[in-house]
Amino acid sequence: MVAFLFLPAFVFSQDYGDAFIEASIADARTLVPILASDSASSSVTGLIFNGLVKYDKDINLVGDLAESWEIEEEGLVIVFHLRKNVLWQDGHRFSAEDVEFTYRKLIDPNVRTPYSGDFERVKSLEILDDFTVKVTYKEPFSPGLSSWGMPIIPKHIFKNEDLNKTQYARKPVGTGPYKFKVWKTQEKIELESYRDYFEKRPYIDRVVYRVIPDEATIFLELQTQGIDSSGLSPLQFSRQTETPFFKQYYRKFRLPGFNYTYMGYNLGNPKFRDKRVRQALNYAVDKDEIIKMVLLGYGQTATGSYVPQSWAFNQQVKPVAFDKEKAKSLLAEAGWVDTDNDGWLDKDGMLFEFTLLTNQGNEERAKVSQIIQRRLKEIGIRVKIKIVEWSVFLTEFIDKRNFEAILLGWSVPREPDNFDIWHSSKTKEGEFNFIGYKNEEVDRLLIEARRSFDQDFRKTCYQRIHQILYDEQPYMFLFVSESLSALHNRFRGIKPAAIGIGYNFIEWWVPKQEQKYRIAK
Amino acid sequence: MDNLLEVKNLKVEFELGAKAISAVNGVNLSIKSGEVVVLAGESGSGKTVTAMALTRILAPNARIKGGEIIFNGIDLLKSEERDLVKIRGKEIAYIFQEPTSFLNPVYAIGEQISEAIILHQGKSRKDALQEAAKLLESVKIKDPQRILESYPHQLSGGMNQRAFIAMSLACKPKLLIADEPTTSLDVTIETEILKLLMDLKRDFGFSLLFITHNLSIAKKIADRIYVMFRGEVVEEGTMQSIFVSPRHFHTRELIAAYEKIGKI
Amino acid sequence: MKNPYLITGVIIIGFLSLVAILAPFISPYDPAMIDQNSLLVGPSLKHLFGTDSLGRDLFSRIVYGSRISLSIGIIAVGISVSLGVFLGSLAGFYGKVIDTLIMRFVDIMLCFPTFFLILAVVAILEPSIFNIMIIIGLTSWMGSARLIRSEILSLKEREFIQAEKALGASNSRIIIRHLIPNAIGPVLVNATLGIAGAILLESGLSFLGLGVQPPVPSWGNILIESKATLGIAWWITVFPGFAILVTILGFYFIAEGLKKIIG
Amino acid sequence: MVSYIFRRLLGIIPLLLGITIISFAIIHLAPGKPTAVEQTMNPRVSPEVRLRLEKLYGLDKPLPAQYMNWLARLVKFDFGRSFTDDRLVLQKISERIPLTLTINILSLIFIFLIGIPLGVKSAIKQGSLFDNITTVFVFLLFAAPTFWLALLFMQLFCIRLGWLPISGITSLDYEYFSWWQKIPDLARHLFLPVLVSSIGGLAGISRYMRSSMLEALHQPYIYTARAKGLPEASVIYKHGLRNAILPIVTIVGLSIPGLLGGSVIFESIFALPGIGRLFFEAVMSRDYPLIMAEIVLGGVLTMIGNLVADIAYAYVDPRIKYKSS
Repeated sequence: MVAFLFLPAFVFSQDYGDAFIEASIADARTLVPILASDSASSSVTGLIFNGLVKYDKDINLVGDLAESWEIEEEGLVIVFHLRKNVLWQDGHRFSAEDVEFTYRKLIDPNVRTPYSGDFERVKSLEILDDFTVKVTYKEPFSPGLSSWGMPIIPKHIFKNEDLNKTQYARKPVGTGPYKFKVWKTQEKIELESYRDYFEKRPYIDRVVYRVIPDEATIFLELQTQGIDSSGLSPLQFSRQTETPFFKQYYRKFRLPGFNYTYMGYNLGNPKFRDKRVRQALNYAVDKDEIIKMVLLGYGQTATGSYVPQSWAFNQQVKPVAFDKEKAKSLLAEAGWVDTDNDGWLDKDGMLFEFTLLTNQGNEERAKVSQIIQRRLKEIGIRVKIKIVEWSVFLTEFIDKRNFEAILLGWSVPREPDNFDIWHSSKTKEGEFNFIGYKNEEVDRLLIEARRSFDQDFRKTCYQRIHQILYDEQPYMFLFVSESLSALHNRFRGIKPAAIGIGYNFIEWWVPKQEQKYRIAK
Repeated sequence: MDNLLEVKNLKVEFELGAKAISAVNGVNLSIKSGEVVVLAGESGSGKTVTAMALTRILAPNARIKGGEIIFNGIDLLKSEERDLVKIRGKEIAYIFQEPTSFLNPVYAIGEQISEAIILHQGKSRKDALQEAAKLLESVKIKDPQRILESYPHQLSGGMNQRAFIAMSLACKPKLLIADEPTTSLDVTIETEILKLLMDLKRDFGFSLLFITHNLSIAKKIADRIYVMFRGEVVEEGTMQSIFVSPRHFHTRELIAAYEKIGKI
Repeated sequence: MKNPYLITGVIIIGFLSLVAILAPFISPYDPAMIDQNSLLVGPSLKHLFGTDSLGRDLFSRIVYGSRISLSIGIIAVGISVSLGVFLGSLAGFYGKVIDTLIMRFVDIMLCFPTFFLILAVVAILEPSIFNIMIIIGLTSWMGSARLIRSEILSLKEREFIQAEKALGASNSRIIIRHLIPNAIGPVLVNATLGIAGAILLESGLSFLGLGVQPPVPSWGNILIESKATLGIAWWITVFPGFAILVTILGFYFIAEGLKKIIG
Repeated sequence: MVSYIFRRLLGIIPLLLGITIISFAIIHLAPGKPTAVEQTMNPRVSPEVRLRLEKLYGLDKPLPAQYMNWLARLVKFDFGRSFTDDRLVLQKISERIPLTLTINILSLIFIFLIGIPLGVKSAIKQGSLFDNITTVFVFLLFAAPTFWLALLFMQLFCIRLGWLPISGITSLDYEYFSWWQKIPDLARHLFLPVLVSSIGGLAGISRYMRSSMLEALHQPYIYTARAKGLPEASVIYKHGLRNAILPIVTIVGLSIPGLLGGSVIFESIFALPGIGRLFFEAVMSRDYPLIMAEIVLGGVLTMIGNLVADIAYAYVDPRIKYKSS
C-alpha cells in the first residue's frame, strides 16, 4: 500500500542508461529489412526501422510512420498520411519519397526480396504531397494494409546502391528508436538509442544482441547474468529456473504464443482421403498428454489455424476428447479393421501404416512424433518416424508432395488471412497448401474475406473456416505453445499484453543504482 | 702382473613381464694390464650382456643379481652411479658392432667425439675439437676436418668405425671393450680395423676385451680366450690350449665353424 | 598380469558386447516406452539410472544404445578397414600405375575436409544408422591403406615372399595368405582406435542434431538430452557420458595392449 | 631445394582439381537447395520468388557449365559471393581467421608445452605409477565427447566457481577497457575454449611423444652415450630427446591446415565466431560458393602443410636431404 502511494514519484524519475543484452541463436544475415527473412535480422531491424503501420498491444493495427490512413473506393485505395516530424538517424528528413522508393524496390525483380508477393497486388503508388501517399490495388485486398508494416528504407542512402550487395546491409540507417552501432559477425550486434526518435528518447541506452548458437550455453549465460533476456524451454521454465538465484534476478513471463503445431496429411494419399479416418486419428491422439509431456502444460490444444488471442479465432470450436473407442469405430466405418488379428488394422489386404515425416533439429517435434506413434499403435496403426534435414525436407519431400504425413508448425501472423495455406489454388510446387486441401466453401470464404475491410464480416468468414477445418481435419491440430521467457528484474516498465512484452521496449528503464553497464557515448 | 679387471660369479637377469630370464649365470673372468682377451661364443650366449654389465650400462629391464666386478681394486657393482660415470668412457671404453647405429644420427662426428673429452678432461669445446682431429689422425683418417663435420649417415661403415674407435680412445682408457667391432663390415675393412686396433693397443697401451663369435679373429689377436655358452663360461685358456684340446662341445663347434670358413 | 591394458580393455569391451547382445534380457523396460507419470525421475530401484524427459527408463535406453553405438563403431571401421586393406594391398603389391592412382586418391581424400563429407551425407541423406556407418567407413580408410601399403612394400622383398613367388604362387594367394596377415598388426591397432573414434563422432553428430535420430537410442543422442536438462537431471549427464567414456577407454586399452604385442 | 618446392607446388594443381570436382558434384547433386537455415516456412515468400532467386544465383545452368564458371573465376581468385547474405566469400572467411588462428595457435602452444614433457616423462619412467596414471588420464581426456567435457567445465569453472565467463570473446564493455584490462579479459574468455580444443591434441601429442621417446631410448646410440660416461640427464635429453622430437616438427607442419580449421562443436558451445561454424552453416544452408571456397582453402592448406612438414623435417634431420635434381 505504501509502495502504491509513492508510485507516481518513481514514474517521474525514470532513468536513462544501462544496456539490454539479448541472446540470439543465430547471427543476422542482412540489416536491409526488405531482404531479411530470418528472425535474427528481423528482430534487429525491428528496432532500427519503422513501417507505416504496426500492431499495438491489443493486436490492432495503428499508425507508425503513418499518422493515419483512409480506405477509399471500397477498399481499392489506401491513402496514408505520414508523420511530418520524422528524421532519419543521419538527420535527413523522412518523406513520401522514401515510401515510394521502398515500394519500387519491393517489386523490383532484381532485388532479392522474399516479400514482393503482397506488393505485386498494388496497381500504383502515387505521391500526393511530401507526406501523403496513395496506394491503389488491382482489387480490394484487406491484408494489404498490414503489409505496410514493412519497414521503410531511406531513399537518400540506397538510391545508387545495389540493394543485394550494399554496404548498408551492415550499417543501416533507419527511423527507429535505436541506431546501429557495431556488428561483429557471429559475435554481437550493438545498437544505441536514437535520442531524436519521433516518439521519445528510449530509456535504455544500448541494446546488444549476442550470438550464442547453442541453447545450453544461452541458459548457462542466464545463470551467470551474462544476458538479460532469453526464451525458455518448458523444462527450463518449470524446473531449471525455480531456484533462489533465478527468483532473485529474473522475472519470468508466460505469454500466449502465435503458433501452432500440427500433423498434416497428404490428402492425395488414399489412406487419408476419407474424412472419417482423419477424424478417427484426431480422437486417437491425446493432445493433453502431448501438452503435458512435451510442453509440461505450457500450451493448449489447437483447434484451427488461428490462435485464441486473435479476433479470427472461433471460441465455439471445442477440441474433441481423447477417445480410442470412438476412433476405432470411425475407422471401422471407413473399412479399417484388424481382420487377421495381427494387431494392425487393414483394409483390402493393405496394412494401415504410414511414415510421419518431420524436420531435424526440433526436439519438440521429435518427441511429439514419438507420442503419436505410440498412441496410434494402440488403435492398430503403424507409424514410422522419419526425421530429415530442413532443406531436404522442403525440396525433396514437401515440394514434391513426397510424404504421407508431416509434423510441422506454423507461426501465426497477426493478420489472419491464410489464403496461401488453405486455398485450393495454392498447391503448386513451392506453395504452401502442400497437403492438397480443397474445399469450395473455404476457397470462397478466403477470397471474400480478403476483399473486405469490414472486420466483422471477415471475422464471420474466418470463424466459419475455423469450424470447417476442424471438422474436416486436413491437419490434426495439436497445440499452441506458450512463449516462455526470462527477463532480468532490473528492468522496469514492462507491461505484458496480448501481443507480448517487447511492444513498449522504449518505455523500459533501469533505476540508476541498479544499472549494470556503462553509458554509451 | 695384477688383474686390471676381475669378474667373479656375475649373474644377470632380464625381466620380461612377470618372468625373469637368466642371461649371464656366474661368469668369472679376468684381464691383466696390456692383455688381449677374447670372449667368444655364439650369439645369445651372454657375451654382450657380460660386457655391458661391466660398467652397468645394461638395458633398463636387466638386473645384476650378484657377483663382483673389480676394476683397479674397486668393486664397480658397489659403486655409486656418480662414480661410475667417471669410469665409463674414461677408464673403460666401448666399441660396438654397428658403428652407424651406435653413433647418434643427429650430431656431427666431431660433436660426438669432443663430448667425452669435454666431459672427462674439462677442455673447452675448441680444444676438444682439436683433440678430436688428432684422434682421427691416429686412427688413420686422412681428412679429419671433413669427418669432424660429417654426420654418421654420410660416412661408410668402416669410416664410422674408425671414428668410433677414435671416440673411445679419447680419454686413453685402461680397458677397451670391443663388441664384435668388425662383424658388420666387409672382410678387407675387417682386416684393416683389426690391424688398427692392435696398432693402437701398442701406442695407447690399453687392455682389450674383444668379443666375437669368430675364432679366426680370436686366433689372430688373443692372448687368452673365454668361451661362453648359455650364460656361462664353459672354457678358458690360451689360444693354443683351446685349439689343441677343446673340452666343451661348444668350443668344438666354434672351432669346426672356423675350419669350415678356413676351407672356403 | 603380462598385458594389463589388453586384459582390462578386453574385459570392458567383452562386458559391453555382452550387454549389447543380451539387451532384451537385461533391460527392465522397453527403451521406447513413454510414461507421462515419471518424467525426469532420478535414479531409484524402479529406474536404476532414472528416466528421461519422456519418462523413458534411462538404464534400458543405455543398454539398447550400446547396440547402436557399438555397431556403428564396429561396422564403420569394418568398412574402413576392408576398403583400406584392399586398396592398400593393391597399391603396395602391384606398385607402378596402380600404386600411383590409388595413392593419389588417398592424397585427395586426405586433403578433403572429411567432416564436410560426413556432414553433407548425413545431413542430406538422413542420419540413419546405416548412413552414418557407411559414411564414417568411407571417409576413414586412408590410414589403413597407407599402413598396409608400406608394410607390404617392406614385406614383399623379404625371403619368404620371394620364395613363394619362385614356387609359382598366385598373386592373390601371396597377398591374402602372406602379406596381409603379416601386415595386419598395425592396422588392427588403428582399427581399434577407429572404433573409438567412430563412436565419438556419432556423439558429435548428435550434438549437431545429425546423429542417430530418436526414438532409436544411441549413446550420443541420449547424452545430448543432458544439454536440455542441465542442472536438474545429473543422471542424464553422468550415465550416458560414462558409458561413452568407459567404452572408448576400453578400445584405447585394447589398442595399447595390441601395440605391446606387436612390439 | 627451390625446384623441389616448385615441383611439389605444381603437384597441388591436379589434386585440387580432383578435390573440387568431387565436392562440386557432391554438393550440387545432393538433395536440398540454397535456403535459409531458419527452420520456418514463411507463406509470404512466394514460389515465384524462389525460382527468381535460383536464377539470380545461376543455379538453372547445367552442372559442368556451373563448375567451369566457378573454376574460371577461381583462377582469378574470385570466390564469388555467399548465397545467404551476398557478401564476398573471401571477406566472410577472412573475418573468421583471426579468432580461429588465435585459438588454434594458443592451443598448439599449450599442447606442445604440456604434451611433450608429459610424454617424455612417461617414457623415461616407463611402467612407473606416473606413467600409468598419465596414460589412463590421457586416454580419459581422449575418450570424453568434446561437448560433454565443455559443458562440464563450464558448469564447474563458470557456474560453481564463478571464475570464468561462459561464452564469447570479450566482455560487453571491452571497448571501454584500457589495455591492462583487455588482456586479462581476453585471457579469461579464451581459457576454456583453448583448453577444450587442446584436449584431443594434448592426448595425441603426449602419446606420440611417449612412444617416440621410448623408441629413441632403445636405440643403440643411447648405449654409446652411456658408455661415454655421460650423466643420465645428458643421455636422455641430449641424445634421446633430440632424436625423439624430430617427428614433432612434421606434426607442426601437418597442423597447419588445422590452424585454420575449426570445430563447429566447441565454437557453438562457446559462442565463438570461428571457421568451423561458418562451414557448418554453409553446408546446412547449401551456400555453394562458401562451401567450395572452404574446401579449396582446406585442400591448399593441407597440401602446403605437408610440404612444410617435409621441408622442415629435412631441415632438422641431417639424414634427409632433397636432391635438387
